[in-house]
Amino acid sequence: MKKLINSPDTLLAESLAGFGAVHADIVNVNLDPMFVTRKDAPRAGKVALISGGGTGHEPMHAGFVGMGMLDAACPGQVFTSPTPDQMIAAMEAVDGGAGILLIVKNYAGDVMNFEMAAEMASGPVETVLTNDDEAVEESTHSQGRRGVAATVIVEKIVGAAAERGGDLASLKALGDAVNAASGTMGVALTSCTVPAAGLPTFTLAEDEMEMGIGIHGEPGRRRVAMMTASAIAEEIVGAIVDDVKLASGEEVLLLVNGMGGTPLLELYGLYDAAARVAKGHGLTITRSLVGNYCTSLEMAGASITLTRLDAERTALWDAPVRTAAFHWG
Amino acid sequence: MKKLINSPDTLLAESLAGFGAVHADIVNVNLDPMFVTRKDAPRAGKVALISGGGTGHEPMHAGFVGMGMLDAACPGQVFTSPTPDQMIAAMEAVDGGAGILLIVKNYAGDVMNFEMAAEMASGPVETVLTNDDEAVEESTHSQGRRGVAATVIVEKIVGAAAERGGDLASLKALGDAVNAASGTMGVALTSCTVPAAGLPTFTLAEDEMEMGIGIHGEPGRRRVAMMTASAIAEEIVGAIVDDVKLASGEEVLLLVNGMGGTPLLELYGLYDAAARVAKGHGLTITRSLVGNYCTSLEMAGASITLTRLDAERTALWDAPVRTAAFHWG
Amino acid sequence: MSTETEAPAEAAGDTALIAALIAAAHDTITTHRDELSELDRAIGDGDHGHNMARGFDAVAAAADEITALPFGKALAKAGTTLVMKVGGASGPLYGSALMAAGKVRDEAPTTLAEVVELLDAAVDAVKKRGKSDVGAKTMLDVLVPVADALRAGPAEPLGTARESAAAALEATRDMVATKGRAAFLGERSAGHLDPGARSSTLLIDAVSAVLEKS
Amino acid sequence: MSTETEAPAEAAGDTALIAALIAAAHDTITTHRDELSELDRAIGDGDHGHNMARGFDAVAAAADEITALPFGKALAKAGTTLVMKVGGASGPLYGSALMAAGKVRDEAPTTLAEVVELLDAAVDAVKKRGKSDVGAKTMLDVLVPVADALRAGPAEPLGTARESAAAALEATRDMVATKGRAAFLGERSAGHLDPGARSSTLLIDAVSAVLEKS
Ligand SMILES: Nc1ncnc2c1ncn2[C@@H]1O[C@H](COP(=O)(O)OP(=O)(O)O)[C@@H](O)[C@H]1O
Ligand SMILES: Nc1ncnc2c1ncn2[C@@H]1O[C@H](COP(=O)(O)OP(=O)(O)O)[C@@H](O)[C@H]1O
Ligand SMILES: [Mg+2]
Ligand SMILES: [Mg+2]
Ligand SMILES: [Mg+2]
Ligand SMILES: [Mg+2]
Repeated sequence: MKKLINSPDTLLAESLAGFGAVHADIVNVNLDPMFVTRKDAPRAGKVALISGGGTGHEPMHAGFVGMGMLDAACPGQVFTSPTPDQMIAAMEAVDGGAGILLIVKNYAGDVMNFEMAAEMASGPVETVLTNDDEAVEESTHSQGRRGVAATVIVEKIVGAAAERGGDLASLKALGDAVNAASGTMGVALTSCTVPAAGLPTFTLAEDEMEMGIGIHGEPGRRRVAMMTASAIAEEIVGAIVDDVKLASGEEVLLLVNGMGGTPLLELYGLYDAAARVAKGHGLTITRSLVGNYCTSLEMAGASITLTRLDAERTALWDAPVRTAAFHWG
Repeated sequence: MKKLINSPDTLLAESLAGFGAVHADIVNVNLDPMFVTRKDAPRAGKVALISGGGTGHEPMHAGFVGMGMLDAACPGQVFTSPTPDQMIAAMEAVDGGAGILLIVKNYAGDVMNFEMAAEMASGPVETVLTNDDEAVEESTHSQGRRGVAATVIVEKIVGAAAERGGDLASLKALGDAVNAASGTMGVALTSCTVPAAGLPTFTLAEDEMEMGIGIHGEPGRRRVAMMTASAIAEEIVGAIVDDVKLASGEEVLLLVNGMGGTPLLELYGLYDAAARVAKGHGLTITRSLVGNYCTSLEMAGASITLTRLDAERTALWDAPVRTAAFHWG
Repeated sequence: MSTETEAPAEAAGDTALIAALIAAAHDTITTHRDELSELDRAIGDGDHGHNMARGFDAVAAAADEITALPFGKALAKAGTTLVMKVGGASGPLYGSALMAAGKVRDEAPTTLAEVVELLDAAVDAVKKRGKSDVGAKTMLDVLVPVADALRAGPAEPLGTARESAAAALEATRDMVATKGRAAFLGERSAGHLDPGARSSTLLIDAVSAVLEKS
Repeated sequence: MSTETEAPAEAAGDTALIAALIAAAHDTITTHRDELSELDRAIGDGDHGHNMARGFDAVAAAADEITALPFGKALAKAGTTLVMKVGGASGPLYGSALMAAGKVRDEAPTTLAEVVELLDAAVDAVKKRGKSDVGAKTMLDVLVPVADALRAGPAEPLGTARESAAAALEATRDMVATKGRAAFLGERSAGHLDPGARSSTLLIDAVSAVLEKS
């Protein structure tokens, strides 16, 4: 394992300290327990949005803390859910008296840890579970689908609605709706290496890729021979269109998200391919995003997300945001 | 070679088309010859800033085209200088009648191609050559130092000055001064693979890194055993402080730039280490930037840049910018 | 420990017992840390050993505080410590298990029936927290069979606990996971031991060894 | 071609000559594309063969237009085409060389002295454009020795060109580069042939072969 680090044990605290120093105009960083809050928290009368999850998906979630998006983020160890003490401390730091909305990716660890924190909280708490990963079969008796890159879109849209003064119930409903209107699937060309483990999570041959990869290196639908960008786009966009039931004529947001080790050059090329396929399905791409937003350490690969838009969601997507990773409007 | 592409031959055009579609609010993309201009070009009475260079350093340079930074960028083939026809077409598209400033990284190919274009141009043209790479010995009879990540800083600061109405001579002087006030050095943990070549440019053993790497995979100062983030920061910051003659008490911009394949998690950790070392030299870090800005395809590694700031440069750094990669103010 | 009713352990006795249990659990998790993560790498995300070690390091670090408590409160406190330190799925699961077991009574169990009572409370908490049950290829596939084996009142409860745990662990190999990260693999999760089942087996062995000596 | 003065080639003759030169140059660059990039991978950025091939593909594609021109204008047009298509360092260098040689006179050279004149003009242009000279481990370390060898008026100019080019190429192996990307390697550039020197050798061989047949 080669990484630009001092040691796996100190990496998180050092990285978070660096993040706090670079973005001191936007966030406050607390190191024990670890959580990141927007500079001007708490905002009286505003529902506080809190997300979190294992580290290794940067800029998600700390990079999305700030005006118009999250009030706080709780980073866990690499690929490991944060713990309730972090969440409780974050809740106390950002609670504006209007309730707390947790945005949680659907992994057993994250779900249970946030659940315990919510049980311990004093005020009203609601949770939006994201589960946009098309690679996993949805089924009632199982864990269900994973939350992946659409989490970013949920956080942006719900964050904008919270900034506008939406109440807890409506924000929860909006988050659930955006999640349901989204689908994602990813491919990996290489594995990532968890620093504490020191070894690649899996191995792929020089001509293989994993179709339907998870953002922690969980295996996907199947291992296949390398495909072209166009063939990948065709399979993924097709799967999402089917599952989310996107009909010809609908407006969508198209996100091509890098897993961390794939250069922008390729991501924009994959976007070009995905846009072509989406248009072939009759979709109108009215909003786009390309870059590394929901990553898997240094994994080479990418995911494609489609979210059904309407006028409200589009306006919320466009609404001003000031975070380390998103800055517009 | 595994890449998310259709073919090395179509990659550039597809990627640029994707870039143009995603950022249609900011840029126009021309595919034959290839160049990118800001949406509202030409700006009458404004000096036009044009940069360019081989593809593979994304978001540099096309990601820096827009209000407050570049008027145009000319992407060459991967790691290959663009050609004069692209530059001439770009000049014609953005010429506002106040002259053209070329910002060129010091590589033989880039220098000569931009030189030929400048010779063919009708109006006044000046050139700022960036050569911030501390890894290369400076010497009059040789090629001289490479232009690397400080190019981004030069483009931002000179771009802001151009937006404010600076004239050609003063912009050229400013660019030269910022370049001279900057030093950079990088490390590579893995090689990159040029798509057309299909093979890694070099190989490093599981415990080796290259200290002083160039942004095309050119070898650096020496090949060494893996170092910790702190030891890397110590060597690089020390080399820059010596060469740029940064004195205790001076204000600097600290840029930790990823080479493409290193996650933000590590880059922020390296920033923390570099900031510590810089402070140890008595420097005051008044501006910071961390991320992938001047990359080398999917290479794992990073560079550290220090630029001496003064009130004017700081104000120009903070000035509004609206490009695909930079958006603030 | 015998299968017969004994006098309740005294406070001092509890302290020693709790200290021994903490030390034994901490020791086995630390020793098998890499093995647990290795198992998790095959069907999960490779961190189970590190998660558990982080949690039991914290429990061991708080041993002075925990051993000063009555047995039930000590269990609960150890559970809270795990919850606050482990992260991942195993933290809330083992944490909720201990917290629930700690609520059953303040005194240490003195009969096999009381031990089973604690185990049942722990199992129920895991099921509730994990929204799962046996057959999903999780720690429940060790904890439930062990509780059941002890419920039958075997002559050699410690040996029975160890043997049923070992057999139950081995049985997770052929299961297809439907809960936790391994569920994302579907059929491909078969052929590997479940890491949480393995850590449960280790903890049962460690507890058995302590009780054998006490 | 002989070393003696001949009647100037007619327009039709020029067309055939130019066409043959284009075909031969295009052919050798295409054939050796990967070898050139391989050499460049060792001490540069691995694209020299691809750069040159892109350029000569364009020259070949424009052959109809180029062959219709007088010899000098044809050289210049081929040079412009290289400049506009190659990119990298070799584009402006080879391009400027051909553009300068094309300016010497409109007619094809008919004596060895006239050939040397063209070569000198080309060499001067490379030196000026590259701000370099012999000894920097570049194409100049082939072009200059070849021009010098021909200037001496050898009995077998084509053989001499080929032999001096081959020897000069080999001599670049031990040189330490001070220009171009290879300069960034310093001492480590020694031990490898210069890719631009190799492409110059290939082009000289190709031109010699055409002239041999004409
Ligand atoms: N829903 C659940 N119910 C019961 N046990 C579970 C559940 N989800 C996961 N587990 C157990 O947790 C173990 C994984 O723990 P760990 O690796 O520490 O957490 P994570 O999966 O979050 O990385 C699994 O091997 C399994 O035994
Ligand atoms: N300043 C220079 N003067 C003369 N020749 C040069 C100079 N710089 C580079 N070259 C030649 O160009 C060759 C490299 O060309 P190429 O690989 O196509 O361009 P790049 O270096 O831009 O990738 C070198 O091998 C060398 O022969
Ligand atoms: Mg985990
Ligand atoms: Mg090149
Ligand atoms: Mg795990
Ligand atoms: Mg080259």
